[in-house]
Amino acid sequence: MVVPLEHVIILSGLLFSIGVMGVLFRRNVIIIFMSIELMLNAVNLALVGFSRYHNNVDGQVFVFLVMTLAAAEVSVGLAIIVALFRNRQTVNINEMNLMKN
Amino acid sequence: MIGLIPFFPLLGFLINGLGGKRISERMSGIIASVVVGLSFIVAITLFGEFLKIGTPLEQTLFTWIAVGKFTVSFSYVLDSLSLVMVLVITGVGLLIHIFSIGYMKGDPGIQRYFSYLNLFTFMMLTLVMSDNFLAMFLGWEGVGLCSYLLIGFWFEDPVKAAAGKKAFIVNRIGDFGFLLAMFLIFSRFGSLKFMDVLIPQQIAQIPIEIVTAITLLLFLGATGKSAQIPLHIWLPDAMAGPTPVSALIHAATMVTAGVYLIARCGILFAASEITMSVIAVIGILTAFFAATIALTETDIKKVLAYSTISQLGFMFAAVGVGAFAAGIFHLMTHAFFKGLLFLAAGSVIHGMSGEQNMLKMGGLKQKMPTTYWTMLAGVAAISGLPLLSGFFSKDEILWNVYSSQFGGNILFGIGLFTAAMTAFYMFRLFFMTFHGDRRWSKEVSPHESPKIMTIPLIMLAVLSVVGGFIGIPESWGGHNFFHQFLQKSTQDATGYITHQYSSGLLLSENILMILSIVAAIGGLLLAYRFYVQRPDIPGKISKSLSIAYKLVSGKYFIDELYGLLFVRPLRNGSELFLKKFDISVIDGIANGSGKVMLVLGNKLRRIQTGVMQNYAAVIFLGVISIIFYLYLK
Amino acid sequence: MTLSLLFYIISTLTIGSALLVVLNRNAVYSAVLLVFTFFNLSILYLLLEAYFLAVLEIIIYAGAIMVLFLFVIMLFNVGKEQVLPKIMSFQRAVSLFLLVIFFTGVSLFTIQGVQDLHQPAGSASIGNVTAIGEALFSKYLFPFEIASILLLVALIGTVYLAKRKI
Amino acid sequence: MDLSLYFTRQDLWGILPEIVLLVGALIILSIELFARSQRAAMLGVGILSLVIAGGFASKNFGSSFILFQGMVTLNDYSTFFDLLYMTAGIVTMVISYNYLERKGGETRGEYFALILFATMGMMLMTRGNDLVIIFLGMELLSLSLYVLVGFLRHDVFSNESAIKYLLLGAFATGFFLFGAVLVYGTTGTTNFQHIASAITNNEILSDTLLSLGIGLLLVGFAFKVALVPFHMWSPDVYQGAPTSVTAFLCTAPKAAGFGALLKVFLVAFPALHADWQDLLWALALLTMIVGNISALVQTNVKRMLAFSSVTHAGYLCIGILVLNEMGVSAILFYLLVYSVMNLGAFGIISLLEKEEKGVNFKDYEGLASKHPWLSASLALFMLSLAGFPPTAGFVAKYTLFSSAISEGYIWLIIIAILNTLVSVYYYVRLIVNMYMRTSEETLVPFLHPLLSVVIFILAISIMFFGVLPGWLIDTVTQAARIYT
Repeated sequence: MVVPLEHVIILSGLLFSIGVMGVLFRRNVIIIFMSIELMLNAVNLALVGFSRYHNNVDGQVFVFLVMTLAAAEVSVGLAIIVALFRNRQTVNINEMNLMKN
Repeated sequence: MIGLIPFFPLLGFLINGLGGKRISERMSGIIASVVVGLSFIVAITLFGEFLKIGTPLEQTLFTWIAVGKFTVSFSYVLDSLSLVMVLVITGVGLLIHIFSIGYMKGDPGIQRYFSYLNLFTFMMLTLVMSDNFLAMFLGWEGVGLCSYLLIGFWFEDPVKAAAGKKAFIVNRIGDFGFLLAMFLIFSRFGSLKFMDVLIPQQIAQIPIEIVTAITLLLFLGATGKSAQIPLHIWLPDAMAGPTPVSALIHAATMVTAGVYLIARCGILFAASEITMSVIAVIGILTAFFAATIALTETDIKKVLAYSTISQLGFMFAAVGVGAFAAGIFHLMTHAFFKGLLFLAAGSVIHGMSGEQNMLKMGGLKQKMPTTYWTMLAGVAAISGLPLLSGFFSKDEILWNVYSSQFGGNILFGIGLFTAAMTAFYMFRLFFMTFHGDRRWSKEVSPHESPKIMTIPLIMLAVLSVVGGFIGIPESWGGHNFFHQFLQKSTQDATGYITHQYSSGLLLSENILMILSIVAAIGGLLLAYRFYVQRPDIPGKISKSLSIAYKLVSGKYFIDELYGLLFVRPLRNGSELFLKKFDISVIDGIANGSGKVMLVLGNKLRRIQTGVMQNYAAVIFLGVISIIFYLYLK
Repeated sequence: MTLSLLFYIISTLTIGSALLVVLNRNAVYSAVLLVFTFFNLSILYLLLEAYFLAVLEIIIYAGAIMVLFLFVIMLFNVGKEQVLPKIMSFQRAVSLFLLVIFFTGVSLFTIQGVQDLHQPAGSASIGNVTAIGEALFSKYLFPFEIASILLLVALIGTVYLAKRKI
Repeated sequence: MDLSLYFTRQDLWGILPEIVLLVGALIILSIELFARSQRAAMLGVGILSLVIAGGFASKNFGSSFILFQGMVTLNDYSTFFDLLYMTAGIVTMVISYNYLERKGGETRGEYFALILFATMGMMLMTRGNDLVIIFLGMELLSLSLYVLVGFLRHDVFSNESAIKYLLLGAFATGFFLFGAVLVYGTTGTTNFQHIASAITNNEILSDTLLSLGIGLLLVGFAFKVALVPFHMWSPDVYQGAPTSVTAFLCTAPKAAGFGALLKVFLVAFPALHADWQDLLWALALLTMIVGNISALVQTNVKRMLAFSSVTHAGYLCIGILVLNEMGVSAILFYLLVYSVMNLGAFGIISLLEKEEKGVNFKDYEGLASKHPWLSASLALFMLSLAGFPPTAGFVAKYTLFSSAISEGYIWLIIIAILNTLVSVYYYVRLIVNMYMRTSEETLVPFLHPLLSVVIFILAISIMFFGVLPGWLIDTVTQAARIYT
């Protein structure tokens, strides 16, 4: 392995945190969604690291499945965003608060 | 066979409940009464059988809950204690059902009314006949629910609906105690069957603190259901329901469930001296304070409501000092005369077209002779006039309070004083209603109630008069049948309590009896003076004579003195204690905690902004908390 | 050694571009920067000897998913986000604080448990197509099939929700 | 490589219910290809496939299998949940029959197909014996639900709740995945048994990372079952989703979440359960209290029921805290009863709903006098939710609480009981509105015979399991015994 495992994990943690930051900071639904993709990629990175460390393929298959999920989620998510945009003409998350207490 | 007793009212409930408007008004009343009557007949038959065999009758219907080793079966048991209760519930219940046919005539929701009434009877029977705490709790909750439904029966009136809600909330506080006690019993005894729990050897193995906790929690449940301080506040408000409901639920049966609970678990309660003392003191205090409130109340049903609280206090005092049989005896006689009083009051209200204020009554004697005479029997009985039912039972309680180790002179003194007050305010009610000027307005034309209402009155009046003879005190050389009958159910409990019947007492039972007769008659005379003689005298006196004479004649003086020394401070004290305490503390806890909840709810509401990002932030906060938790570990 | 140096350089680029994805206001820039991040990640996969995944990363993420994103962005024609009155609102400050805690926590947990873990040995064969293919069609046969159903559901859902007239 | 080793006849028989559901979904989608608006046919195929799948699933009662090399386990535990989901699925389909039309939408094949896919996902969650399967099942479920929640595509509320659910769900999935990765990374495997043996043999990379991993997994599950503070999505989503979907959303997926969470704790981390006691305790406490207090101030019945279901999740969390045979069986019992109650309640609400009316407390005034049977059923569901004897809700609460008491969690139970007392307020409020208020204008239910039968059966079973819970308790105890 080129670098110690903990470096990979910390890198993944950092990337994950940046993804979370995007979710918490951005107002544009599409970008929030991209940030979630960033989080998933961070997870994948950790998986690859662990897989390499344990020298077993399970982790990489897991990554494969996570990618599948990401693709599926993105398509459904964007479809919902499209449906919403048709009705409301906005992608600003702050304006999506019809339902609240 | 035993199962039939609760089955019939359930059947009646189903018929009336599901039939709805398809059943005619008349028919629904008949169905409801017949099913209760059938239960009563079965109960009588079983009573005979029980006397022959002498051992409790049991019937297991099915296994209710079975988890691992823990099983609760749904079974009914009839021992002497539950038999007394069953006879009272079905007997008095039957009369009240019949009375309702007349009273509720023409009400659009009469089918609903009778279905609730039958459901109530079923639940109450389940409560007293079940052989375990869990099924008892079913009945306990069930009667609460029916009570709630019946109080709010005339729901168009928001005040009445609110009264129902109050009753409901307060009862839930009591239920909390019951439930928790049940869980504690289960975790300590491993069973919820009375047979397994109420064994002296078993109880002796449990730490006394736990027993005290269990019994105090059960007592909390009992105070809620039986309207004892501090959970008494719902009962006066509960009078918003139809009067027969007040008679059945809020006088004769449901409110006595607390007394029954304690008597049923007598062995458990007797094991904890603390609990017993608490019960005795709370009981006497409730009796006393409720009586003082009743002194000046002008709403006829409110007087009866406070009187009920007061009499329940007596019952609690009785079971609190270990006189379980005496408590149940008073429960029974009380069911007779309080049921009667409520029905008679109902008859008056019916005749007065819904008027409940006694200031607008008076002089009804000629208009409603049957009601007059039956009510007189009830008033005399509750006041404890000699040889009437209330006399024997109340006297027995006072004697036990005096002689028991949990009682004492002070409690006895308060009790005796309360007995005098009882006679006073009951006769006050009686005189204000039936004697004196006719204070009702022109539009009202008081009339005697129809036969269907007066016949139950007469029967209850007979019971109120003679009902006490089954428990003639032994000091009269009598043979206290009731005591002996209940012995099986209560002897184990009384075994715990060492009565000091013989030694070290100043007064004998007979002397106490004379004292209580004096108290009763004193109260009666006082009431007579104030409310029958006085009204025409004060006017004349004040016109023609000097102040000195007033003092000498004593009329005003006594009145003023009464007002100054007796009523006002007492009333103020009681108001402070009961009503203000109600509003500030109990209502405070009931409503206030509700308000706090609502305020909290509104605070929480603000977090729910509808913006997805805030939610994500909260989720993230949760994640951080978990990380913190892990880090601290 | 050079490889590990490369790893750190690419890591820095990844972090930098990811931060820019999150922080710049223009949605199109974000999307392009995200593609760049995925390229970097793909190189990291290569360095970790996950060859198949490195290719997949480019094909799926950069090739398919990001195109979808860009397409939607173009469709809506959403340009810059409206500028908020305060760049650092209270909520953002708190969020940033929480993020720092989160990252510190994860790092601390990692460092506490794992110290200088290399796994020099081992054949690099786990990362190639054969190994993954075999795993997918043997041990992971069932999950693989479920993944196909997942895509079917996504297909159904997307068509239903996004199509103008159905 | 011999593929037949990895895909045996037994495997095929085991996943037959899933295959049936898949085929059913495809048939429904194809019906639409040939003829539009064949609502009855689609409903029929949907229900039929659920029934057939249920039949195949219930054949497994009493036996247990390990399929796909330990990926999936079939036993009474999983079968219990299978049948629970299928029941929920059938009821949901029935109550959806013409609901969407009333809300200005269209009942289409996708709707029924997605319910079948969601059912499949949930089945995988409790059948799965591997983090990968749990993950895939959860995502299959979530994806279907995202679409179902947003199924009224022209309704802004439906859109909005879909987007909220999707973003927050994906966000939570991120944490769940990160947790799963850390568990995989520290133990080197995703199989539950292997994880458990790695932990007991102390062959893990790092204790701290493992616990972080479990913590993040917990976040994922907590989101799914709506434990405080991961519950924020539920009221908004429940409110905005079509009510028929809400009925589904608040019952079966919650059961699946709890089922999977329980299984993870029981099979993969039994040795570590003790470490999580305090956290679960706090979660249970917080969830009960916050859910309850929030429910008090709601004016929308769907939101009230959303918070009520949060509260119930809090009670269920107590069972996870206990985690012995009694506790687990109590959870299973509770989940079933909870599902029946909520399906009934939401079912009735959905058939009373019309355009804007039917979801506020006020709308229910005077309902009892016009529709006594419907009101009585709704009142029964409310009383059961509040935990009144002799309804099943009482037995469920009772068994759950007594399992906790016997493990010594007395304070938690005191608070739980206080909470149930408070909760009575908002449940009875609906009853009061129906029975004790009058209104000139009452709601008009859209009843069709099938729906009436279903609601009647739900109401009867609430009474039945309250009075004679013995059979069900035996079943759940048997199911709970598998892992405890």
